[in-house]
Parts: sequence; structure tokens; C-alpha cells
Amino acid sequence: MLPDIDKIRELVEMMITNDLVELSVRDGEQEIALRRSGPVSNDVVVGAVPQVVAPAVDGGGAGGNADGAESTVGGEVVPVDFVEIHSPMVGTFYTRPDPESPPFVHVGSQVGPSSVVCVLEAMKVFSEIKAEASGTIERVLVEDGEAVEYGQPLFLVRPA
Amino acid sequence: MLPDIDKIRELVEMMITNDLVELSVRDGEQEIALRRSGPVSNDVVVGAVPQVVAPAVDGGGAGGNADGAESTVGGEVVPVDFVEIHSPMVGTFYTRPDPESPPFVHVGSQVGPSSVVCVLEAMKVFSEIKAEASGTIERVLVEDGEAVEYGQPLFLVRPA
Amino acid sequence: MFQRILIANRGEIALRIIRACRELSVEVVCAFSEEDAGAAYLGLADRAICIGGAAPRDSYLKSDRVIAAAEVAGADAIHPGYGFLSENAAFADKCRECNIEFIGPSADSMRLLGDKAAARTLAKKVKVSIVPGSDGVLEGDNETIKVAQKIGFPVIIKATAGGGGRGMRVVHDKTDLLAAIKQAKQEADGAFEKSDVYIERYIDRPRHVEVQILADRHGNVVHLGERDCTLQRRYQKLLEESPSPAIDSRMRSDLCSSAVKLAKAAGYDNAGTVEFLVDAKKRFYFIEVNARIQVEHPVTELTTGIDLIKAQIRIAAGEKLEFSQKAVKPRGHVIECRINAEDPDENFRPCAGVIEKFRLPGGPGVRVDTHGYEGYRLSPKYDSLLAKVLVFQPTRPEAIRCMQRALGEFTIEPLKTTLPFLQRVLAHPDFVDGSIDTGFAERTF
Amino acid sequence: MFQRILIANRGEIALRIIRACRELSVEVVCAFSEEDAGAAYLGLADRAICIGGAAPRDSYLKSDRVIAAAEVAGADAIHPGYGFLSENAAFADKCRECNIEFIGPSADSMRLLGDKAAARTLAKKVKVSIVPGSDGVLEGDNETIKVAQKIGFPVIIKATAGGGGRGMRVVHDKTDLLAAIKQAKQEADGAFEKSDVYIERYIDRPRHVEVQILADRHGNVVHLGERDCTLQRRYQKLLEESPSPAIDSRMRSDLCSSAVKLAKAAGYDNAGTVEFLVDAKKRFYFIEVNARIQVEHPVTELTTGIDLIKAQIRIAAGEKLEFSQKAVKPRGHVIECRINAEDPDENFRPCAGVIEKFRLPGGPGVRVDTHGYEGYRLSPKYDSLLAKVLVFQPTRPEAIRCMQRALGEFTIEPLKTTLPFLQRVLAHPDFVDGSIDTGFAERTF
Repeated sequence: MLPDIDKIRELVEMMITNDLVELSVRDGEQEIALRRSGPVSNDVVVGAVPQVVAPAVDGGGAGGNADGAESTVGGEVVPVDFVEIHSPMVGTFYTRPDPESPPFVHVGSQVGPSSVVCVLEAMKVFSEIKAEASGTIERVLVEDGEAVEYGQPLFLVRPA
Repeated sequence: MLPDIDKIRELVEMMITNDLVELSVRDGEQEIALRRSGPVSNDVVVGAVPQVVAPAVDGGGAGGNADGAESTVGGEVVPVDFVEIHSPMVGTFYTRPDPESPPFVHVGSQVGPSSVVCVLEAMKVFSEIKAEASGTIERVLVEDGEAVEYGQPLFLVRPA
Repeated sequence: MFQRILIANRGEIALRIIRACRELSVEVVCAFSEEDAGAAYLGLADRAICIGGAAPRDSYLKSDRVIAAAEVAGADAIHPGYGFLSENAAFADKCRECNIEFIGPSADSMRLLGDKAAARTLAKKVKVSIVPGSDGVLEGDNETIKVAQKIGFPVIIKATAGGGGRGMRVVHDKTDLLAAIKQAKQEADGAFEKSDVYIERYIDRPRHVEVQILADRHGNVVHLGERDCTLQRRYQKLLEESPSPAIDSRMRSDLCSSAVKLAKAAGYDNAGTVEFLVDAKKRFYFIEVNARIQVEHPVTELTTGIDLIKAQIRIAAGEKLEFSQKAVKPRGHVIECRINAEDPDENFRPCAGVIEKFRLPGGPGVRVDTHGYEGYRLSPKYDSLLAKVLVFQPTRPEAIRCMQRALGEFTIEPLKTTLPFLQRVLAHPDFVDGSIDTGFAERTF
Repeated sequence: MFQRILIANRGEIALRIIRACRELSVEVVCAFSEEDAGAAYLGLADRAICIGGAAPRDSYLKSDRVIAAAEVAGADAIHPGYGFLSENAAFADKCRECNIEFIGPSADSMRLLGDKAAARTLAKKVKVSIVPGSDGVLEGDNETIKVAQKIGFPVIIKATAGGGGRGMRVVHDKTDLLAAIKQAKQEADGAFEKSDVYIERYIDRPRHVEVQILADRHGNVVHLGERDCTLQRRYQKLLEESPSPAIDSRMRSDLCSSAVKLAKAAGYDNAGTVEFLVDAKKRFYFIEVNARIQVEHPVTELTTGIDLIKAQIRIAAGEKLEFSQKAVKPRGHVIECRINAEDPDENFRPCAGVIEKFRLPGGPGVRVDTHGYEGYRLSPKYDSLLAKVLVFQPTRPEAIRCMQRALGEFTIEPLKTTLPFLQRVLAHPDFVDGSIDTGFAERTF
């Protein structure tokens, strides 16, 4: 007997949701093979919103650490072994505690999980943001004084 | 036994809706393989309209003679070498010139291009319909007194 | 009321009539061509019957097939929509001979109003002003000059067999007249093999304003206010609105009562539109009557709250109008934009093909009439009208803003459409001012 | 007028507010959760800012994040929509402390009307009838019997800590009262660890009728007529209409003037809804004020032609109402159906997933508000409201027919929706009669 239509429908949904282009399933006698044309994303990317980092193909959680696949930041390809520090809130990004002080970190700085990497200001309250990772600051992704949204990548860290 | 036409129809619809280009399903002896060219139309078949004969997969012209592919009439698979006689107008189908006379043709009748196969009545005018093909009447596809629309298949002819 | 109506049309107007039938609980059968097989709107009818091939002459214009389809479907009335057979008096006669009601005016009033000279004579009789003209072919130079002086310069010379602007010639001064007549005759002869010409006063930079009327078969005639259809391109309307920004209430009342007088004099029934030109000095001139429903009828539906298609059907079924003139109370400001699948950057060349993405505008004050959807294949064989977007708002400035946001929401891919062109119109100071004329679109864009 | 408004909401109401801002030429920024990233309505805003995770408590309910988003976006006002932070007086205060206007009433009137006892006291003061009740916890058997007799049987016993029907008990006769109170207290104690109960007159088979009001900050209060929201299921409204088929013009005028009196007494401003129960004898009782815009506000927009969201924004910007009570002239009949992604055959279980086919109804008399489209993934994390379909027609029977055809056109696949359920309601003789009560849907389907 042929596989159930509902099962096929479910597979197709899975393909679309996850933007797969090919899928084949076999079990002994039974086989289902599906292929879709090109990269047809049904989701609309909102132009006004800074892109949240997401692995290109397998569609893992937005803002997750980039592992196991290449991911893009601002259109550039980022090697797989970096870790991102994301904004845990909405606010204004500052690299230093006050205008007279040096920045908390710069490219090349060594950080540990509890190293403060920046402050974020929201409603006149300044919050120190910790690295939550160990390694070397590879890149600062946001300009001093720039507004950031929840989940936005702030730093790229090369893990220790 | 061949897979159910409705199941194939459902799969085709699924392909169109989800923009699949290839789909194949197999179970032992049974197999359905479908392939679409590029981004194709999503035309919906209107249920209220008698289905015009169309090849199952490659979507050639509606109402054309069935050549080069299998086509379906009322859900059954029709071998490729039959020819259909289509209605050239809208009207009511009669198998005989008047209630007292015998039918113009019946299954097994030999016809030539100018043989009258039926009459169609529209606006109180009766028009004789010619076979336009040579061969043997294989099947009468419409009931006596039934309304037919333009392009509707009336007879199946096995070519001489 | 009818039991079953056959629609002898396609696309958005077929869908519009299906909707009216559904709301009246009348069964509805849609005739369609092979080209339109599979279109979604057909699925909303109780039945659809293929009547022929793609070319209109093989299907939608084939009156015998349409009537045969009505007969086999057991329909007791035919709605012709607009275009195709809608103004064909012979078709209306044939329907009625077959005991199928034609949803439209009597064939006699269609013939009367379809004859330009007869319509002008009628207008004169009921004292509705017409564009002053020679009322027939010009004979001899002396008569020509006399007639022209009576009409008043500038005048326009037109070929009786003419159309599309060919053979037309504007003359501003008596001294140029005879030479221009001679040239026009030569041109007409070359183009139409018939050299007859006539002259009319040339209306410079006019507005196009039309009045919607409804008349039943019991002698009741009402008007439903006017529509301003000045925004045109090559005689194709692109945007319509009501009320007209160019006329005041006294003039509106004159225009509307003129329209009612004409309809009464013609013994007209059902829905019709009386078209006028309005010149820069706010004088208006009757041009013609469109003896059918029009593309832009929803403008009036939104100002008045009256469903014109339902009204057409009720009138054809012999019912009396449900409301008096006094009960018709237009409210707010309505604009309609026609979204055609045409490329405004390529001289409005029609664009056919499959719609891949189709997101309609919605929300407050927005009405959309469209037969399109994702996956619909727009045929190159027919009119390129894909959707009508209408907005209704308390005032004209609000209506313009609402239309801007509605068009901004409308996504149609990958076909080119008139959407960007309409956005340019809505943002143009002359349009916002209400100071455009029928030549505005062609001069400006 | 504001320069830039932040929307602290999602889905259809966020889209509704975006549309209003566009039409007012006010810039608009939309806050969104990670779960809503990529939704098409966000693309219609000038900017969208992610404020947190999917769970409302991590995003749409997180007032600090919402205000921070408004700050970084440079918004000078926040529209809260309905639900989430819309009736949170502390949030309104905090916005205003940060020099960001909260588009809604003052925090004081929100607090006053949010307190059930205070609202009842206010209603008594301005002589608006309330459901007769014990006005507080019952002490001792004698007092209980006295109060119950004064209220009149049947009475309903409710737990002060109650909700969802638990602890409620209807008593038809004095002899059953004390035993029922005892049981109710035990039940309340078990359910809420608090045994306090109070009694109210039991309104059998009531209708739910509410009055829309608009009040500016200059002391002007107008009502915009009523909405009948009797069709409910577990206190969820499913269909709303105006005018109410159950009240006459005298009663309408009483209801509406009561609503205005209450709003004035509460020092209320912005849009609000005053809710009443109407019993079988056509007596009405004030229940509560919803101090925000409501899901069903478009019903009133269509009867009155007034854009309520624009009015909210103008009022919050300090403008005076543009119209007087006399200028508000409701017209025709409007019905709204809520299309929820729920399976009516599976006890209205929400259905999430990707919409594969989505074809909207359109044409005359139809308005659709929806954030859905083909390819939209409806999240299980939020409300299942997917679309609101509204119809406006001259009369109620026409509105019902129009809604039937509109719902018939609406194609949503593969998600289950309330469409078939609503069709059953529209075809039910009791609904057509206008003789339903708030228990109708649960009893009948």
C-alpha cells in the first residue's frame, strides 16, 4: 500500500517550514522522495529590523550560538567556530562605563564568562552586560551609542 | 492495480500548492513519480464544471485529442490511441433524430469523418454533429437528453 | 424574483454579479471560455458552463451560445455585465424572445441612446445642453462658416466614420477653417474611405463627470449622485471619485436632474450612466448614456450604501425601486483606483502571467473587488483589469491618504501593474488640488 | 500630533494601528517578539524592534522593554492595542513619566473603573442601574436573607476570589438560600482558599450590549451607538453586531446616555466601552467599562464612518473631538465575525501552523482585518484570532446574507477555523430572529 497522503503532507510542511529543497525517506518497500524548486522562503524579512543571526539552512533558533554551519552577519560569511554575545534587552549600547573611561573591551581582549563587555542603557538605567563565554573578542558588531534590540549580536568571540 | 486517480490528483495539488518540482512515492510494486517544470500555474479545477479531458501529469491543452499520453475519463485510465468527438457548441445531446428513429450510432458502429453521430439542440435548432474521424464507436460518453457544454467529449472512437 | 441567473461575462464583474446573486439567494450560473477554465470565481457559482474558445468572438460575444447555455442551465435571466454583449440591443431582444430576461434596459431605449444623433435630439428636446455642433455632415463652404460661427471658436472637426482621434483637428480661428476642413476630409478619406466630417465646439481641458441613475419599470427614476472620471489615459479611466471635487452643490443638482430628465425622456429602465463634459467655466455638456453597469459602479455603492447590481436584478424582475430620491443620501468621499496588469513604464503595455504573490489591502474604509489570487494566471486574451481598490472616508484628503496606504499594502508579484503610477497620481499637487482635466495624465506622466 | 508612535502589540490589532498611523502620516514603530519575527505586518511599519522571546511575559507584557524600545526608536507615544498592557494603569503612568504619551485614558480613571466596587458606586451615584447585589461580603444568616429578599430571587452566589464559574450557584427560592451559601463557601474555600461570597440578582438568559464612547481631554464625551455581543462561548465573543436586534430606540437612547454619564463621572478620556447586561424584560444593568479599544471596534467604525483608532490617537495628542453628538449618525446594519484558528468540532481547540491557502472575501459591503497571508505561520503561543470579517448592509437580513456569502468565499487551508461554526450560527432561526442570549452558543452547538 502507498504511504498515507497525510504523512506526505506533513513531510512537505516540514520542508517548507525548514526551507528544505530535497527530502527522501525509505523503509524497506516504502519510499517517499520530494524536491522543491530553489530557495523559496515564505517568510518576509522585515527591512527595518536588524537581521538576527541564524544558520543559513537548518533554521535553528534565532540568536542561538552559531555552531555546525556557516552563518551570516551583515551579509558576510562567518566561520562556524565563533560565538556571539547577544543583547539580552532593548537599549543603547555603550562600549565604556562613562565618556572618560576606556572601553571595557576591544578587539583582541581576552574575556571570561563574567567579564563585562559593555553597558546598555534603557530608561536611564545602565546595565552591565557579561560575556557569558570565554575567549578573544574577534569583532565589535555595534557602534558606540547605537540602539540595539533584543537578541541582536553585539560581539563575536573566538572561543578559548 | 494502478494507484487511485484521486490520490494522484491530491499529490499534484500538493506539489502545486507547495511549489514542489519532483515527487515520487513508492511501495513495492506501486510507484507514483511526478515532475513539474519550473514555477507553474496554481489553477484550480472548478468542481461545478464537467471535467474536460486532460492528460494526467503534463497538463496539455484541455479538450485536445488524447495523443501521446494517457488521459482520464470519469476517473478511468484511457489508452492513448482513442480519439474523442467533442461538442462544438452548448446544447442538449440527442442520440437520435426523433423519438421514433433508431440512434445515429451505437457502440461498435463504424463511422467516417462525415458520419452524423448525434444531434445537439440549442434555442430550438437541431444541429447534426459529424464524427470528423474514422473508426469504431468505443463508448458513448453522454446520456440521451443530457446538456453538454462546449468542448465536452461526446464519443470515444477507436481509430480505423 | 428570478430563480437562476446566467452571467455572460468574466473576471471581476462576473465575480461581482455572483456575489449579488448569492446575497439575493438566486442561483447563479457562469458562462466561461476555455481560457478562463479553472478560475477561482467560477467555483463560487452554482454551476459554470464552457461556451467556447478564448477569443471573445468564440465565446463571450457569441450570443447564441450564451443563450443556449442559459437554456440548458434553466436560467430565467442573463446578466451581461459590462462590455461584450451588454449594449447589444439585438442580443437583449433575442434573450427576451427566448423568455429569458435581459438584465438591462429595454432594447428600444438601448437603440435610441446608442444612436448619437437621436440622443442629441432627445437632449435638446428636454433642454439638456449638448456640445454645440453641426448636427450632421457639412455641405458647402458657406454653410460651414455659418455653422462654425454659430457654434463659436475653437471648434473641432471630426470624421463621421472616425475614432481614436484620427481625422480630428482643432481650429481656433475662422481664417483657418476651410483649409482644415479640406485636410480633415482627405485624412478621413485615407483612414476610413469616407470623407464626411462634422464640427463641434472644442471643449478645452474638460473634466469628465457622470451621473448614476436607477430607473424601474414603473416610471420611477432616481439619480445616485455623480462620479468624476477625469483621470484618464487614452480614453481609459484610471481613477474615479465621488463627489466630484470640481462642482458645487448647485451644479451637482443641475447635472443630476438633467440626467434624470434624459432617462425619463428615453423611457429608460435599469441602471445607466449619463456622461457629461464640464468645461473650465463650469458649463456642462451631455455626451452620451452608457446603458449598462459600469466598471466604476462601486464608487456610488459606497457613497450611497445602495447595491447597484442587486438593484439591477430587482428592477429586471419587475420590482419597484425600494427608495425615493429623498432617501438617497450620499455620504463621505470615495475614490476608486483601477489596478491593471500593465507596465506604466512601458507605455502601459499589458502584462500577462501567473500571480505568485498577491496580498490585498484591508482594514477600515477599504473595499477590494478582484478575481485574482496567488496562482491565478492572468490571460493576455482579455482586459488587463485585475482589481479595483476603493476607499471611503469622511473627506477627500482623508480618502487620498487612505488610498495611498491601501495601495502601499497591495503586493502583486511578479506582474507589473498600475500601482506605482497611481501612487504618483495621488501624490501630484494638481490631483490633490482637484484641478486636473482629462488630458492631465497623458501630459504629466 | 505625535511624530512617531510605538505599537506595543501584535497581529491584527498591530496592523490596524499601523494603518491608522499611515493615514495620519505619523511614523510607526512596531515592537515584536522573536516568535513574530518575519510577520508581514511588521514590514508595513517604518521600523520594527524585537523586544524579547515568544512568551508574552518575556516581550509584550514586559513594560520596561516596551518603553525602552519606544525610547531608542524616538517614539513620543505608545499605542497598547487590546490585551497585554492596555489596561495596566502602572504602565500608563510609567510611559507618561518617561515623557511618552500612553494612548488611552488617564491612569486614575483606569484604576477607578478597574475596581469593581468603585465602579458600582460610581454608577449608583449617577443613577445608572447595576445588577442588584450585596455590595460586599455577607455576614450572618439574617443579613443574608434580608439582602436576598431585597435583591429578589433568583439570586446568584459568587465567590469574591472566584472566576471561571467556580463557586457560583443560582438560588431560586428563599428556602434553599442558606444551604446554598454554605456549600458555595465550602467550594470557594476549596478552590481559592478563601470562603468569602456575595450575592447578586441572577440575570437569566441575558443579552450582552455595550456602548462605544469617545471622550476628549476637553470634557467632550459622545457615544457612537451600541454593539450587541450576545453570541459568546465561554465568555469569548464570537460575533458582534450593531444595532442590537433586541433593543428599541427609547432603550438605545437610555443605554447610550447612561454610558455617557458614567464616562463623564469617571473623568474618562479616549475610547472606551461601557458594558451592560439586558434581561428578558429589557431591563439593562451596567457591568463594567473596558478602558481600551476593543476587538470589535470596527463594527462601530462601519455604522458611524468614524475611525476609532485615529480618534484615539488624536485625543491622546490633545485634540478636541471633531464632531458633536448630533453629527454621529449610525447607518445600516453591521455584523462582525471573528475567524479564529480553532477547531469547532474539537471543543474549539486552537490550531497553529502554516497557512497554505488564504483567499479573502471581498466586494460590496465587506471589510476584512487580518494579519494572515499565504505562508504565514500562526503561532500557538498567542491568541487564535486570525481575521475579522465585517459586513455592512442597509438591513439586518441583508447583512446576514452578505456575511454568509463572504464567509463562503473565505478559504483558509489547512488550518481549522471557526468559519463553519459561524455559518451554522448565521443559519440558525434563533439568531436570525434576534432572540438569542449569552448561553445560546453553548446550549445549541
